[in-house]
Amino acid sequence: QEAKIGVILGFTGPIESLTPAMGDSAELALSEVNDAGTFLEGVTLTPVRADSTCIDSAAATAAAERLITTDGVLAIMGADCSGVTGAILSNAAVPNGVPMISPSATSPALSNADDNGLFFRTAPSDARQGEVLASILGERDISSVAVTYTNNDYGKGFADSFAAAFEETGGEITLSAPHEDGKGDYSAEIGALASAGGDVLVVLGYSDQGGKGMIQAALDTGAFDTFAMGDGMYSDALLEDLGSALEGSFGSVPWAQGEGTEAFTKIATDAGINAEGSYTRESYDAAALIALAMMKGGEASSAAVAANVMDVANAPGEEILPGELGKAMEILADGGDIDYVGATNVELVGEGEAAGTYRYYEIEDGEFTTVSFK
Amino acid sequence: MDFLNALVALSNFVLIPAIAYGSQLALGALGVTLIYGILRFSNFAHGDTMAIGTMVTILATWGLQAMGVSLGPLPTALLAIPAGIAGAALLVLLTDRFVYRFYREQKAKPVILVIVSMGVMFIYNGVTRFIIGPDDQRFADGERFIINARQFKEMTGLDEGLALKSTQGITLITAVIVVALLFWFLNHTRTGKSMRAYSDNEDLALLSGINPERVVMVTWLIVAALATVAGTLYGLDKSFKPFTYFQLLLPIFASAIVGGLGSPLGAIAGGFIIAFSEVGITYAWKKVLSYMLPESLEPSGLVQLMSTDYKFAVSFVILIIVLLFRPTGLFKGKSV
Amino acid sequence: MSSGVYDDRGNRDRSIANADGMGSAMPVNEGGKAHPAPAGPFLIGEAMTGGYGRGADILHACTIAVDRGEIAVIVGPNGAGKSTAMKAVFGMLSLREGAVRLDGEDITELTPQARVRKGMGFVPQTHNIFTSMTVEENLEMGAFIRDDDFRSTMDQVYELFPILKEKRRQAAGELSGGQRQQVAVGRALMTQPKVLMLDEPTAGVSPIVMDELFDRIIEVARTGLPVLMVEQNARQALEIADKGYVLVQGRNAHTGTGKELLADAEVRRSFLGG
Amino acid sequence: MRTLGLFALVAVLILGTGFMQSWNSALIILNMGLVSAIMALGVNLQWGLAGLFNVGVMGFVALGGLAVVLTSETPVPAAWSAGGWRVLGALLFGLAAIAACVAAWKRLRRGRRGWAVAAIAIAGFFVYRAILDPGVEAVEAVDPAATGFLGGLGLPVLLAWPVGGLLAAGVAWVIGKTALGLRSDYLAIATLGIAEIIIAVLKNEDWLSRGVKNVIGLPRPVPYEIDLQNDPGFVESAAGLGLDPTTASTLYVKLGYSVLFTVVLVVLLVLAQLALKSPWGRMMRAIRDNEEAAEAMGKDVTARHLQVFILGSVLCGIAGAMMTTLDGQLTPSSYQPLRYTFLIWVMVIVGGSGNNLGAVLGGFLIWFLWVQVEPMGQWLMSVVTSGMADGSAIKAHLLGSVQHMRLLTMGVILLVVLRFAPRGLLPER
Amino acid sequence: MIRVENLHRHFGGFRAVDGATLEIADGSITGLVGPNGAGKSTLFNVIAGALPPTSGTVIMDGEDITGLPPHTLFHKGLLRTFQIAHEFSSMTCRENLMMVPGRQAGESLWNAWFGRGRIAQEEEALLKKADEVLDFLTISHLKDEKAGNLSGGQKKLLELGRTMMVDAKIVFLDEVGAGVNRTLLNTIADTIVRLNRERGYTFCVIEHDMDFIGRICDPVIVMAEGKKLAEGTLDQIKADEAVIEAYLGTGLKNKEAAG
Ligand SMILES: Nc1ncnc2c1ncn2[C@@H]1O[C@H](COP(=O)(O)OP(=O)(O)OP(=O)(O)O)[C@@H](O)[C@H]1O
Ligand SMILES: Nc1ncnc2c1ncn2[C@@H]1O[C@H](COP(=O)(O)OP(=O)(O)OP(=O)(O)O)[C@@H](O)[C@H]1O
Ligand SMILES: [Mg+2]
Ligand SMILES: [Mg+2]
Repeated sequence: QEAKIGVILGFTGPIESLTPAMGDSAELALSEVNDAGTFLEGVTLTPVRADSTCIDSAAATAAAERLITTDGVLAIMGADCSGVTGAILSNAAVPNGVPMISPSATSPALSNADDNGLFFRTAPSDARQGEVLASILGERDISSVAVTYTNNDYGKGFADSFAAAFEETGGEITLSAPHEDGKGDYSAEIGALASAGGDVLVVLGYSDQGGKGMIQAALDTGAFDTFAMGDGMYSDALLEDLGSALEGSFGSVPWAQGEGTEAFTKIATDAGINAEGSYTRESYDAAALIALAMMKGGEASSAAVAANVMDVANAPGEEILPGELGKAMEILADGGDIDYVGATNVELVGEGEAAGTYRYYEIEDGEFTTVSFK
Repeated sequence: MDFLNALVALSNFVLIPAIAYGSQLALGALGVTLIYGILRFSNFAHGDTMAIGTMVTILATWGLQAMGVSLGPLPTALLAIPAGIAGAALLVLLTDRFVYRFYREQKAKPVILVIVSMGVMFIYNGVTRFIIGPDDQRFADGERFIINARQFKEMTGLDEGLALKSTQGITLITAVIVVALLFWFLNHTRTGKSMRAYSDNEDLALLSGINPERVVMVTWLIVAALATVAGTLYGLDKSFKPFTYFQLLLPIFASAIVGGLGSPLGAIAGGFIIAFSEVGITYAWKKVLSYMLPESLEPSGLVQLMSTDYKFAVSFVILIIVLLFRPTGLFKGKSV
Repeated sequence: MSSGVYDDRGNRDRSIANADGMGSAMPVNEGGKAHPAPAGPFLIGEAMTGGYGRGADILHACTIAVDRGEIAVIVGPNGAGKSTAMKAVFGMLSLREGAVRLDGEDITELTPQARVRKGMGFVPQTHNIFTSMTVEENLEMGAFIRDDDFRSTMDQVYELFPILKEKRRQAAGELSGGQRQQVAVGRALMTQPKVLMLDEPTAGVSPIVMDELFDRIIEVARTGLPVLMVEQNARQALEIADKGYVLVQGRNAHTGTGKELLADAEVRRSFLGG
Repeated sequence: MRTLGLFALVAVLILGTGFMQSWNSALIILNMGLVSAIMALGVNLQWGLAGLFNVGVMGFVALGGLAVVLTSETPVPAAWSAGGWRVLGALLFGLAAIAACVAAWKRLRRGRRGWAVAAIAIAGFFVYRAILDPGVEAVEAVDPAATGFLGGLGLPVLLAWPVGGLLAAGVAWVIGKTALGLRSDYLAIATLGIAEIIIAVLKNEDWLSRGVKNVIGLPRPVPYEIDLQNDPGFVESAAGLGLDPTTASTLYVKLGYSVLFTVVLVVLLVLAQLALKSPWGRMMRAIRDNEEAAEAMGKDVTARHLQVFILGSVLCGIAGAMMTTLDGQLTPSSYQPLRYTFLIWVMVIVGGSGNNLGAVLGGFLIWFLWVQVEPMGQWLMSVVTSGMADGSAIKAHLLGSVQHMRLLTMGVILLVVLRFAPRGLLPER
Repeated sequence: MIRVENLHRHFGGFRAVDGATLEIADGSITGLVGPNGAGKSTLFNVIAGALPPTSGTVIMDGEDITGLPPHTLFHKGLLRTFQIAHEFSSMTCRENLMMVPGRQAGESLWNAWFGRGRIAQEEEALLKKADEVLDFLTISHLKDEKAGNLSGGQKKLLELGRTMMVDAKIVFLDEVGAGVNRTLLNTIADTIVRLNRERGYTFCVIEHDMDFIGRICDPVIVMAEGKKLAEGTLDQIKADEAVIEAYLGTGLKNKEAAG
């Protein structure tokens, strides 16, 4: 018997370079469940991929509709960008009663969406991280910064919450300039930001998109040499590419304290997936949650997922790390309770959103070194 | 001193980046304009041709790097460009043979070719992603800077730094050389003149004994070379990602149109106009002004005409204004 | 003219599509060879049948020929297919039947550019100069196929049309109608052709220039170069013609010496305006 | 005949989707097909009928989307009291300043007017910013995570469709006034630019429509599936038809949209056909054939171009509003030229420019392909790789790239269609 | 009817029309001749509103019409044909004629949608008129042929026919004869004369064919280098030394030798 899970990500379009790893990572969780062999008496989870395009709501909706009504997926791991996620949610998922767990739609607006209890996300809403980043700057006694954010709901929401928190602590934002992803030239933005000045440049973007381009341009012109970075900027590739220039820069990233992430890094690396990529961890967790919720509900159905996600994600119960899904199955089969920790220390609050813990890191000797957890 | 500081700040953040970006756009626009002039359609696949040329260059660069070849302070990619050009040329020639030629022989109207080129764009796009994937690829090596901001400050004792990347230098030099070569070729060689003749009047070119297929082939070869060079320079200066090349199409077209489609000089001017208006209008003049003005007059705000959100929009407004005042285009193109 | 199947219905947008100077000819395709075919006149298009693209036949077994030192003139009503016949001889459209022979060779399958190399020069009825190029470049393009030094030929052309020497640095598109015609003829002469074909060289040209042009043509013909031309100024043309063809609806209606045709009352009435 | 056949083919494709995949998928394709057909009809009016080249379709579509937010969202009173009136005042001032510029340009004599206008424009711009900025800041500060904008008028969403048309008409009028009748390049640049500007405004003016934070959960003209599923009467009648309530409700809602959209399309198509087959259409064809001669025959070419340009843009605006209503949300960053300008162009050209039915056909067909090339690409890849050994690197690479086959497949199909029907599937007679 | 006063039209530094002053009398068929590049077509274009003048005035029936757009002039009764025929090529001959009359009710979209009855009546009248004109021009067998498929001369006839669809006051003809078969040209000449006699049109005709000019024109104006050089009957013109030198020439020099 087969239970299909939709994996809807923007395989083409502006974040196409992130999505393959995200998809692989989600499928890694599913195959881990399958390999355990204990899932619902021989039901096999089959991922079905579809392209959300990240930007074309109509095409994304059509793709989701196809997955739901043709392929008969029971739950959706996705979508990625907040815009298409909202469209799929209200036009395909809610009407058909199919739950969605998005690994990367971080828009605060989705918290208020009319989701009928079907929408969850493993990425924290941006509202919280703004506060975290502001407090980090406070710790470092930095009072004047320039901000650049990627011009989408993630970046904008993040920048808003950061600005609110930072100004509350008495900090000054000299200029908050958005940048578009998928462009190559950021001279204009850097020119304006440099003129505005500031001790550090706060970069709230993606590490393989405009965020990197902005840092590159800032370094090239000597406009800034220290950067404070949001979660989207956390990646090894960035370190590798920019090398020593990033020395002394710092940032925050949602992080499971210790074990969970390490465990994930290990199994992901074994499977040939870049564990450090943006949202790969969240993707793994999203897929894992779907499987666990089904197991908990005792049947491979949409309703089981919707009803049990919160339950398996949160305490009480035994803590489950990546790579321990098989163990979780056994516990659940025996009627036990689990608290899925996963790669990102999943804790769903409110209507099913990740609460998120954050790691405050600094780049020293070409490595991310943890300063503290928040 | 203050004046020098102001000048340096302006050069660092406006002049140098705009010149480099302008050269890259100009090289791209030259390719578009050549196809428009000689093959008579707006080639939407040009951005992706650039991507493919660059992709081959990158693969060759990796090969060279693996073999331990290097150009010292210069990027190895410069050595690999010929391979990229060859790859792009092969591809466009094949495309021409199997796609465009049919419509040319049928005397299809240019608009059909435009839509066909969109189809080709989709295909190139798929091919690039298929071969090299959608990710960011870095292939620059060698010295990154001719002079960086810190060195400059130390050298001159000024408060403002001036950075000049080697890729910017290379871009500008290459652009000048390529443009000069192209002009010389079009205006002084037999083949170049035959291309202009063909562009002017196809039937009469035939009557003068010019072989149209040869003209077409040479055009594609030049376009492939221009696209590869432009794409590689762009990739060296920023980084290579297929999607950005697709996005580059819009400013490239804007450059070509504002300069007067079909006019090579216009393409160059257009590239610089777009680049300067993108970078210049949204520049916050605070820094420059605070150096220039006495302290009492120092601006409190940023003195930014428009926020950078509108950089692309602003450049378009400028284009429209330019066209309103120069109704024949900057350099009279093929337009009526 | 109905312009083929792929018409874009009059859309004249220049930013996306550049129809300027787009050819309308459907030239003979690459690949053909010339075959020896001795005897017959210097240039002959024999029993030509064909039309544009996949459209209906416009020429029906039409024959035109010219021999060394002769001037042959084609006349006929508008739309008779005179220009089409000229183009067919030059390989600008494929023949469905018939053959074209030049100097003892069958050249039916040659491309137009190959025919230029065989020594044919043609001045079409319209669009007969490169408007964006200077007068001198126009002449250079005429000599495109020549590898030798064509300076002296150019001097000869300038001698023939002195006004062109004055204007040689000017874009040809800025010239007046008559001057353009001179450039067009000059361009054809630069090829050093073995045969010269002219399609209505005097249309829209003032009387004084027309006389001048006819003078030149006679001069040229006297050097032994055969001249084949289409004319609507038929009476003047037939007066200097050695041979005249009247085409009607793509068919040879009357053929004779210029004098004969001029003397034929019916031809006069129907085609020469009485 | 050919027309009938091709429309039948489209019907078969959509019905086939219904049988092979699901009726929900089929209806979704149908609905967006209807919207696309209206957009294509608009572009066809401009290009096919008048030879006007509009590469700013995206902008007009986005304006339609904006109209939905402005008409149907509930107003945010807190935002209005915080700074809404100030913003409105600033906008009015801006308009007045532009009017003053235009008036000055017309009244003043040549030599000095350039400077005068520039002076008015620059001074006006700074005053405008001075009035606007504080208002904007205040509005955007009102609960930015949830609102932070002025909201709309709270009117029924169906009203947004004509409003979308009106907004588009207004912008088209401005473009037409500056760009039409001049060199045709202007139109390309002006439309390309204005589309980018509209998107930039939508993305960055948060007070207007929340910018990139998106407005979601827009009102609908049809009932919600959930309500239907909870309505015993509905569940009963669904059961009567042998359908489970979920499927029945989703189908019901989609059918509702289909009916609404079909009505709009049919009305617009009939109007377009009537216009085409009247002396007006004859005049437009004459203008398209030869502007100079039409002008000499007493036709005011510029005015007619303006008229048809506005008409076409109105259609795009209406379609844009319909699409946003269907999506239920406005997401400015989803407006991309590739999808909303070039794809519409492909529809028009493949369908057959100059022929309204052709444009409609192109709209349906290309949309169908745009959605279905993804499974087609996957299928293609699985066929290609079926012969290869399991676990081979090439096979893995091919299967890994399967998502990229989507655009490639689209390209191939486009080339094939244009190869065999270079004037479009339903060419103008 | 038309008075042109000190008209200038320059292209950059080049003076295509350089202070031309001339008058076209009511009811006349005035010929306009002159060497190539004399500025005749440019003058036409300025009068007909296709080009703005650099300076000078054009007066029609006592009214200053300088710089008015062509479509306004059309409604004032000033019509023109083009040196190169400007037919509406994808429309039938009939449609080519039917589109001409101004202010048709059916040209407003509102009527096209909601006033079908009125349009139908109007169309019927137009159709009748168009058929009459086609008959008059002896091309009624081509009425359903696409104008693009006509031969050069037929296109010129159609151009002329358009001027007959409305009651024109003055018609400008630019080289109707160039490239037209001489027999057909005679028909055209007869038509012009008939229109002039029967309908009272005033004509101004550019032509290089002296036979044609001689057949219909009185007076003839000669232009050279953007100015009026001479005016008079054809015979007077033919005798004018300056005109002979600039324009007419003295005939073929080589004819005998060639013959
Ligand atoms: N490119 C073309 N495509 C299709 N039909 C054409 C084309 N060119 C000419 N024709 C048609 O071929 C026929 C003959 O045209 P052609 O130009 O040979 O006439 P012609 O005798 O030179 O007339 P004219 O004296 O007016 O120049 C005409 O009916 C014309 O409509
Ligand atoms: N757009 C233009 N730009 C520059 N020069 C022009 C332009 N139009 C016309 N001219 C020049 O103006 C002069 C007059 O041209 P015009 O067409 O009026 O001559 P014409 O008397 O009609 O000659 P023809 O008998 O050959 O038709 C010519 O020398 C021509 O080169
Ligand atoms: Mg001819
Ligand atoms: Mg003229």
